[in-house]
Amino acid sequence: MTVPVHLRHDETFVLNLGPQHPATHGVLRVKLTMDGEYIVKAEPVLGYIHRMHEKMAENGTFAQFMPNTARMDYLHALAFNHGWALVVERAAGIEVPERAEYIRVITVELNRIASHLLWWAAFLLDLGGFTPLLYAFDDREKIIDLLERVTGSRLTYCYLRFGGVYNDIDDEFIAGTRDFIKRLRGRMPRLYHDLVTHNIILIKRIKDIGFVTAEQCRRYGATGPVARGSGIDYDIRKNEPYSVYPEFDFDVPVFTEGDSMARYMVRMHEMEQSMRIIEQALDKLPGGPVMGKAPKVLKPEAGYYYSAVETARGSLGHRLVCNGDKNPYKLKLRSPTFSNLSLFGEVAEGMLLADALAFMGSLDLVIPEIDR
Amino acid sequence: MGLVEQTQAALAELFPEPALPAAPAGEGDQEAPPRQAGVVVTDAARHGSHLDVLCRPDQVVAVARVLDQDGYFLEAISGVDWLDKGQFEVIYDYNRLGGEHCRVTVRALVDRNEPAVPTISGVFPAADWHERETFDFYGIRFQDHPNLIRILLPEDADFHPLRKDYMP
Amino acid sequence: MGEENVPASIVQFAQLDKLLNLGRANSLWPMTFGLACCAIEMMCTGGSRFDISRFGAEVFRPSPRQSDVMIVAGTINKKLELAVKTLYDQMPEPKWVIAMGNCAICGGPFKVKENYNVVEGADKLFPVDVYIPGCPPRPEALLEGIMMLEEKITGKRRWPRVQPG
Amino acid sequence: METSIWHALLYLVGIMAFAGVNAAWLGWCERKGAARIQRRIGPCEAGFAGLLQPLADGLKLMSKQLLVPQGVDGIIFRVAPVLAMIPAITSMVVIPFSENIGARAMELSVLLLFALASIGMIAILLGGWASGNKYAIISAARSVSQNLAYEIPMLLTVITVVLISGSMNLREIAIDQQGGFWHWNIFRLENGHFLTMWISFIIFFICSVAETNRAPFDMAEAESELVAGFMTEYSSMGFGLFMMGEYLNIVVGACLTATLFLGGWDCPFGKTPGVWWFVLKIYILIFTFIWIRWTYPRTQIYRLLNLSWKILIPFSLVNLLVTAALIKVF
Repeated sequence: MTVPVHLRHDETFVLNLGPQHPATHGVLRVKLTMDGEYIVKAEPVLGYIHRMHEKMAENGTFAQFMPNTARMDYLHALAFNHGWALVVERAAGIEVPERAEYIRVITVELNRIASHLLWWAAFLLDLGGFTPLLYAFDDREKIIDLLERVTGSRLTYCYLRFGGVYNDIDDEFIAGTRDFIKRLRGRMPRLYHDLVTHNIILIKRIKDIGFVTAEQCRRYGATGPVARGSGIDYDIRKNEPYSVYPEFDFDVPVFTEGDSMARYMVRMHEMEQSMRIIEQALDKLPGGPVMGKAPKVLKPEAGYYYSAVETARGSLGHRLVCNGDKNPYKLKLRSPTFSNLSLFGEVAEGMLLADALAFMGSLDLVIPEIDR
Repeated sequence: MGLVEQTQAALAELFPEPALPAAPAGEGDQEAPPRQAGVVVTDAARHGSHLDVLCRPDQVVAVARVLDQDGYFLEAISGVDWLDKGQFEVIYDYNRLGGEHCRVTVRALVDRNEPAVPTISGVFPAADWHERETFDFYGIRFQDHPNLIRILLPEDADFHPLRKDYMP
Repeated sequence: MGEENVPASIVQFAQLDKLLNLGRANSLWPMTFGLACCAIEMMCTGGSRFDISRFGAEVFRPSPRQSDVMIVAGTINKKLELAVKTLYDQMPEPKWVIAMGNCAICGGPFKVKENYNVVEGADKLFPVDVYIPGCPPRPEALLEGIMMLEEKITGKRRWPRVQPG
Repeated sequence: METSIWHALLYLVGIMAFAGVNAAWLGWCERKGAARIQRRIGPCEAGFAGLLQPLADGLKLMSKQLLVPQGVDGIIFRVAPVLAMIPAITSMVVIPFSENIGARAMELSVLLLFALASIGMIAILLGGWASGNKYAIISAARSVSQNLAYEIPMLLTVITVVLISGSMNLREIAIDQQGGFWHWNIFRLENGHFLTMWISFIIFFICSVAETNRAPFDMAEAESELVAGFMTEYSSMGFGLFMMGEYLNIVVGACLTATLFLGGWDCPFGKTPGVWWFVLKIYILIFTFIWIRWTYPRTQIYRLLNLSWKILIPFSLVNLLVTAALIKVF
């Protein structure tokens, strides 16, 4: 509900929501032209954590770029691994065994829940509530332990290989995942919904704040929970199925209001859907090898390749151009938050500073993914 | 697939002369005779995109407007530096937001010495930042772009990092 | 006896200095300065499982004026270099720097021959007291880093050092 | 109560000790309370169960460099933290701790308390404005509008208490409530006051939370929006004084609520009144402050002001009229 107010455009001052600011969760600078506490013009300035991923892709071989993918969006690193593995497997024509595909889906969905938990914690930290962070981290640590057993690292996973996965999952991982899901399902209604979602202060804080229309999403290219919060039923796992997602039945939560509350509810329901996918994947887990045969040095055929993967923040695209030798000729990473943030300037006009920060929190930004 | 044919038809009238039936798409452009501007259906399972449109730089805005009417959204703009051919290439990726899936890749080749491509940020505001980034990395000037300055590199940087001949 | 080298300050508050150092060691207030992946591990350290507040370091002050330790958690690149230097200068005097993660130590995974934008190491900008290797380092490593900083301030180690292997 | 020099000196030292100990160890209670709410161990390394933690914080804050940044209004910048501290301590003069423990029982002590509270508000305004930092100015403007908006309902509810006990002197108010909790102002059984008094208690408690800038109304020092609010430019002891001022305001708010509504030093069963009952009530109220802070997110500034102007003030006016009518009737 942007307060309808006549903004005096002459007496404004420029406030730097500077590179170092508790609410930007990283180094995003937003140049705000303010009139009192109302924002007249907001212009994000990027590039404070630009780490040359695309230049490194061109100078390293295909396999050497896998660790880089995890350092772009470290909250959903496995989806980035998955996107990179997918585009290279398409280009080089490598087969992935059935079991490896299932393990990929299980670990990616677990990582998605961990990413949504951390978004939920950071979003409520922006709104002033400090305690939910600790409870969300409590659950997230359980997922990190599970994934650490299998992948070896806590945050920046480098678990996928072209043609399969690094190592197999054992029964203890499966048992651990099952009772994690039971535990989170038990806590979700009581702790996450009753204590926080139905809290009147939170509802007042994010309801009717930051309206994003479907047309705006289309013109700015916003995808993921931001688009699904504005009524666009677009989830790459359903619209452009890849890996073994067609074998699971899960539905895509879509809300039509388009305000921060809608985006909040989309992500909360997505956690539930991810748990459904994991359970079905664990039930139908086939046997067999986890690593297909892939040539040591990959020389994919020259041409233009594109793969899109659904990360927690939206559609991650890899535009790969190969010219036949062992390292990629050109790799463009279409990062979802880059487009989601581009509509911040238009939506945040006329909002209060506190509401604009609540809106930015609901966009779920990871800055190194924007700056690449 | 109704949508792919329908989009192909929509784009076809932009290119009066029939597109050269190139050999199965995807293999290197160098061997095949340089393709005429036109629309070619590509195998989506392997290349990810259904339609591959090669067009001259000045047709880029017209293609964008056609796709905008059909309800596509701009997914990404990437630049490619073909050093040996002395050309830059700008790749526009369009995709459907919801509903039936169809991805269109529009490619435009530009001379390397004075690269200039008309901007499509009028049609798709998403292109604003993507074009600034392509300018930042390759130095491709996008004509009458509202605010063509660097986006990721420090403002006073004087080099274009992703050019093949650049080494710090 | 030979001549005695007079310590720099004329009056030496030996005991008072020890007490002040003990006070400073026990209440290191870090500045929220998370840049990239290491920031998430820093938040995990603040969480319930690895609880940094046991050492009195849980007050993450947003403003540089009120913080003692600057934990550089992430990559510093050329566009941010000036901001990081200003933040360091804004901190009041007894201040320390913990370089958390390989990026802050030496540029880490981005120290490649075609590196045009990453500052290779925080110690190129200001003196660093404790280096914590890892990409990202585990929360226990950050706690060990804080204990190492406390040992540097007070000279005594709080818990027995864990012998590797 | 004859006011000999020894009496004054004794109470001066007593109040300073009470204020100092409370300001420091309230920080410890807050961190331990927050830790318990968040299922973790609070500071437990410094001394037994972290009890020396406030000492460590105090020593560190005192020994840090006091930065006065350039382009700052020098005098006001230095005066503001002290000004935030003075009203909190001086308002402890009139608080009746027990039958015979009470520094000075003045006639208009309630009025004095509210005059001092507004000085605290001015201190925050001066601190925010003088530090020349854009965030501090926004936070100072917010805190003034907030404190102003919440002082009016607070005063109106205090008038209902003064109407009942007939005097503005805190000691008389406390004495009037002696003898068991049915005599306390909150459940006043005589002439039907119990109908409205619990409303004024709730309004008074909300206003005291808002007056001390505590969540969910911590607009001034909104950590995630305004960096550190009006305290952004203050380094060591400047920031220390502001923090101690805030904690002492909480203690004064708790003492005021206990005296006005919960019957000062009176024992709930009317038998053994004494200062320990008063201290127990204070710390129960302080724990509620801490409890509220770590459970609720922050509201928006316009909702906060709407709450006061459109809801609390009309309610307290109606409450005042009903109490006056009840007194007239019985």
